[in-house]
Amino acid sequence: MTQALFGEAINQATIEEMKRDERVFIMGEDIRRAVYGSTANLLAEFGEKRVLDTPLSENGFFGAAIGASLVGSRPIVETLTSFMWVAMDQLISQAAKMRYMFGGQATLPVVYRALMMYGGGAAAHHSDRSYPMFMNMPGIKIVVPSNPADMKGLLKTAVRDDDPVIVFEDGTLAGMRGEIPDGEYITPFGEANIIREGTDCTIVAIAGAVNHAISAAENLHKEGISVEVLDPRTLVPLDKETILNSVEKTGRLVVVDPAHKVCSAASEIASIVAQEGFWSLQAPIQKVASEQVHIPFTPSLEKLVYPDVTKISNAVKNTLED
Amino acid sequence: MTQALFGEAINQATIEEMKRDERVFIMGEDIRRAVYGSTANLLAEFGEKRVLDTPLSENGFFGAAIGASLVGSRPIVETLTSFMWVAMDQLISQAAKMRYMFGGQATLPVVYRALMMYGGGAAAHHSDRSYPMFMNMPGIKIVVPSNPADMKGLLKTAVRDDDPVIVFEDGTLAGMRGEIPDGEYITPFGEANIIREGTDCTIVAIAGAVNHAISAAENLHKEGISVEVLDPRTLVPLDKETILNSVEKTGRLVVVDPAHKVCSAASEIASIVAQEGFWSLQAPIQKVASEQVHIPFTPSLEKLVYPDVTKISNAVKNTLED
Amino acid sequence: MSINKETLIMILTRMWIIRNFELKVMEVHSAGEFSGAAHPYIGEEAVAVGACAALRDTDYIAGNHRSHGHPLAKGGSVKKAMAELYGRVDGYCKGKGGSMHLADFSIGILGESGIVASSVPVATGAALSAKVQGKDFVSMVFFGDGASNQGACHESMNMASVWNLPVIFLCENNQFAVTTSYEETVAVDHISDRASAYNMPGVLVDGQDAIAMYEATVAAVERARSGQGPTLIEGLTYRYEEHSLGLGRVRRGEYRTTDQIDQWRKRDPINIHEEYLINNNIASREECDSIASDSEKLVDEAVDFARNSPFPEPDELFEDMWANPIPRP
Amino acid sequence: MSINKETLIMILTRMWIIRNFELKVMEVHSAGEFSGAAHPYIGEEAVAVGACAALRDTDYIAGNHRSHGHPLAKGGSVKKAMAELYGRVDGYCKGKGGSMHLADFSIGILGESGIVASSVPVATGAALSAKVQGKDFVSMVFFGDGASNQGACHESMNMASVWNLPVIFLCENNQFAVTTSYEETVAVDHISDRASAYNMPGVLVDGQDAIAMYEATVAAVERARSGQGPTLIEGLTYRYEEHSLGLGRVRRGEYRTTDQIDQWRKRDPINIHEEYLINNNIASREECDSIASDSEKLVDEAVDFARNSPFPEPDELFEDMWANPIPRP
Ligand SMILES: Cc1ncc(C[n+]2csc(CCOP(=O)(O)OP(=O)(O)O)c2C)c(N)n1
Ligand SMILES: Cc1ncc(C[n+]2csc(CCOP(=O)(O)OP(=O)(O)O)c2C)c(N)n1
Ligand SMILES: [Mg+2]
Ligand SMILES: [Mg+2]
Repeated sequence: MTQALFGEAINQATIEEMKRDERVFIMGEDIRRAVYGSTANLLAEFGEKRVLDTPLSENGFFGAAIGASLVGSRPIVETLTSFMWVAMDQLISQAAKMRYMFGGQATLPVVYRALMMYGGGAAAHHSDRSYPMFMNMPGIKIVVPSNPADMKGLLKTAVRDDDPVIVFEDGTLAGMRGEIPDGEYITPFGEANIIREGTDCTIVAIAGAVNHAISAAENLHKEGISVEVLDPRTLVPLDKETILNSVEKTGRLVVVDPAHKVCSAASEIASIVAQEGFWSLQAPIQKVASEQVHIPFTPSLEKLVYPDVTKISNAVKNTLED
Repeated sequence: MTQALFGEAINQATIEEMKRDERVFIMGEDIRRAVYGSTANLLAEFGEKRVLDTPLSENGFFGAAIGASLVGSRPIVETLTSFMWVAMDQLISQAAKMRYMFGGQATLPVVYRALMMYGGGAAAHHSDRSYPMFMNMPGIKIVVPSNPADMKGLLKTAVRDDDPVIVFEDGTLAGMRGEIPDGEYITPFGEANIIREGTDCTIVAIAGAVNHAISAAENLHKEGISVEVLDPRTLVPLDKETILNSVEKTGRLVVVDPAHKVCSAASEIASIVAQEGFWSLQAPIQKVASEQVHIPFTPSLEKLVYPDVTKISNAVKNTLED
Repeated sequence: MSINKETLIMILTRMWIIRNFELKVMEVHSAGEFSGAAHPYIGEEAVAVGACAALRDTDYIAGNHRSHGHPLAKGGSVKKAMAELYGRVDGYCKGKGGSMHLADFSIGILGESGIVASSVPVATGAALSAKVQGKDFVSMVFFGDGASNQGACHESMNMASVWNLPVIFLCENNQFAVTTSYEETVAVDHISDRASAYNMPGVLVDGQDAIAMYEATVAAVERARSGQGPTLIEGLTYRYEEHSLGLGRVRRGEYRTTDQIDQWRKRDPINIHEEYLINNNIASREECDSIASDSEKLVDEAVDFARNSPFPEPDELFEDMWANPIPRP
Repeated sequence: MSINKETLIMILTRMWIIRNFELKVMEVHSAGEFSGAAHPYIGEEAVAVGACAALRDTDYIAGNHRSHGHPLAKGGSVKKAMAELYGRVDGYCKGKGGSMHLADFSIGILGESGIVASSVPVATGAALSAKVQGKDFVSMVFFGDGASNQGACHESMNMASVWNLPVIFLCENNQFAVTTSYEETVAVDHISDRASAYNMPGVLVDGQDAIAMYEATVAAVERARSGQGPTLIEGLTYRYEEHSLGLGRVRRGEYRTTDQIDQWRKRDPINIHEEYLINNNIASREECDSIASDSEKLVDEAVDFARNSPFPEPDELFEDMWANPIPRP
């Protein structure tokens, strides 16, 4: 076991996978000089051929990664969520759709690492948390790590997976340090993590919201409320069995999602439980997600937007009062 | 009252609004020659200045419409949903976000008319039903007309609205003829249409699925099941009061959505009712939406993807058996 | 440049296959044998056939909505192509793709794309992989005059140039995007003029002359394979038919004259090539005619094949979504 | 070209305002007075100031992430700009936008945009509206060398050219995008060379020389206003500071040399302009110095103003989403 920051976990996974498989290469903006931190030392270790700084042409190089993946490479692309809009056509029309529309001929082992930089005054253009949109479109696996160990294990799985994957890296976790098991550490897709067991209420929390959910659970524990905290870890595939089993046990569900609340991952999970777990429910499902406004720059407003410990605790209490 | 096809309703609304307000102009690909039908006669009536054929540069001209709307014009843009991916940055970063991030200074009276061409062998690249993604991102009003009269009334409202609007035109309704009231006919945003009253189950259906829901309700009526059919007509804003009131009366909800099922409008509506209408519910919410695959070309598979009368009827029966 | 007899004959053969394929498609489509759009390549055969003749099987191509000519030019199976248009299990994509999404990865056909210019970055990426892996294949992408105005072309050409990638940008300038003349939407006289904005050669070629297309492409392929980077080739051509089957509203007279169409028909790529072969004693009239009629037979057989192939069964719906499948949501 | 004294003085004034604004921002940002990114414009002042001096108040501009210089060059309020950076209610956007989203629609500042090249189509659209409405305003958009590789630039320039729109594409080539040299990512020598791909004039200007920027822009504005269409201007310049405040990891030495920075500092746009004024007896050293110190005062007052302005109240969160508000979901 060693301690590592979230970004260090990314860096470790990348280095290990690039060493393991020479078909893996990485491209992005200013990655040689590691502007966002997690590509540190790659250039020195792997050289310019496998560590490519790109022109500011996301649609172009996101698509180039797709093309490269079709013919024997396994590219990793570094970006920010907010820069994905300009590349949306390649992500949707090509990465997501290609395999199916070509009757299974295309295999696309391409990984997009998309940093979500919200929460620190980055304002409307740089604070997107867009995974729900990509959940709506079939064809891309969606990964939302909530701690350094999962970050490492899931990124390694992503690189080895033969399907397109977007890893949404929650920037609010940049300062999070955590244990990472030694040796080869892999986290499978589609297995929710039961972070904390409990009997009164289930919280399903996503990415950066997991830590808030854990804090809320700890606080509530002191008040005698026993909360089970689940982290789905991947949204596509989604481990709905673990969620349904938990709700069967607790009878209550709070879903916490840093994304905008409408058509969010939280909405989806709520709708699944309202259909398939309805008879387990003893109270309304509570959805705690970001307010349906853009991210304001000013800290006095930004902090009101996202799910936080208080909102989560209140939601749990609401569901218990009902 | 006159009879009109769906496309004729679009055409009428466009002509009326362009006559009423000379700030309105329309742009798109091959609209002078009305390749998709609904821009017929505009060139003759309004001339090249107000009826602009564009280069094949959607990000460019979607954005140009935004810029024009900021400085005194009221553009209408014609497109297909599937061509919006290349223009996503302008839609999200500019149309949706601009007003808020500039503290209310920007006013953007721009309308995108996006044809959804699914259901007739258009295959994966031309069959998108992408409104759920735009629901997730605040800032754009989302209109989903289900018949010619609403199409006309809602498009006229859209043109007069000072916010960005996307009108999703359901191509499966191309052959639908319907009554359109004479004279100035306006349909407000945010008012669901109670198409049919009933007491046993509520169906909320979207766009082209509304007709299937009506047929299902008629069939079920013969079997003694009384179904209420609601058409939200706009998804942003969403008239959740009407939905909640209906579920309070019927105790049961089926949501029908031609979009992909995950993080769909159906998921959102289900999650609202599971939270705010929970105590009304007497059975699991049933979601009937498109299967989570791309649209296959072949008719033998394509027809399996979408909600249809049988699936809807079965869902209603399921919810009554529960 | 020398061009051998085998290649010259192959060029004629493939042009005839495409011509007859498209004529047959128009016939069976209007008879309602299958639905969806289909974009005839008639009149433009020399562009794809001449260009693909310069490629190896291990080289890659990607294309667009006007989609039948490219795979057939690269040597794709006529039967599988036709069966795909019919939506049958024996089609290239098991019926899931249809006309606009033909692909045959086994011979380097990375697929046609319905979204205009969308395969340009993809093909550029295949070339990137050649460079990164140190392989010697090249990649070629077909796109139209209309498509040239998409940002994807700009980004890809610039990227290919700064990275010196083995890719050929092949613009099929048939002078119209649906009903809109390229003169109204492209700010320069020739799309190949744009090459200078990317510091690569831009070559304007008579797109009715298969040999000219072949020669220009051979030069570009040599450049690419020897590490000298990308080339932009513009094949100036013309589509004889309407933009697509199934867009009945668009009447011809409204955006181009019968006269113009007739003029272009006089420069028919197959005629031009046959005349060359005959005049240079490479093939006789009879040989040419038998190539034509063989291709007709091939296409007829393909229609039979397609008609007799079954539609996919319902349980095929969820197949082919994932390489590593996941539970259905 | 004749340039009057008033304009020459205004140019100096605005350059000094920007310079001192940015210096102050660096100071208070590193003292933690506000958070978020901020991209200093120091060294590039002549580009925006020279260009904006050629515009009327009724003309429009749009900009990018390097965002303070453009609005101040157009005559924007120093106080409102600073208050916005501080996230206060008296800021341009009531604190909702912050550094990267300054805007003042009342004097034609259509806003800065954090997504690279994203405001290029928007500004093009303002010009389109001028044409459609028959108005005589022009529109100008600032973007960087890095941004020039975005598809949005290609599409907008082509569209502006074929529609003959009154828009000026103003590329601020400061030679780097974050740490990446434009020579590594732009396939041509000069970004202005790309104008030929759009059949518009492309002008390479010394971006350290405000008067040269002014004159080039005056010519472009005249062209635009008289219906002759767009122009691409490239102002070759240099940023003295790091890409942005708050990206501490990026150390200077890694991607450009101290020597290069020093060379460029010797061609300081304010020095160059002051020398011109003094040498041509337009202003004395003392007058220049007092302009500098006045601007410092202005900036200090702006900081006071910002510090004393309140943060938005919680109930402001849901304001400004809609022109015609809708119920909260
Ligand atoms: C991004 C996008 N916009 C619009 C369309 C609709 N569309 C299909 S083909 C076409 C014209 C394309 O013209 P061009 O590139 O010249 O190719 P051609 O059809 O002439 O071969 C259009 C507008 C599309 N498929 N994709
Ligand atoms: C679409 C997009 N990609 C990437 C970024 C991140 N980013 C912000 S500024 C910048 C460099 C821009 O370079 P340039 O256009 O030359 O402007 P400069 O910063 O040099 O003024 C980058 C990569 C972004 N904001 N938007
Ligand atoms: Mg064309
Ligand atoms: Mg720069």
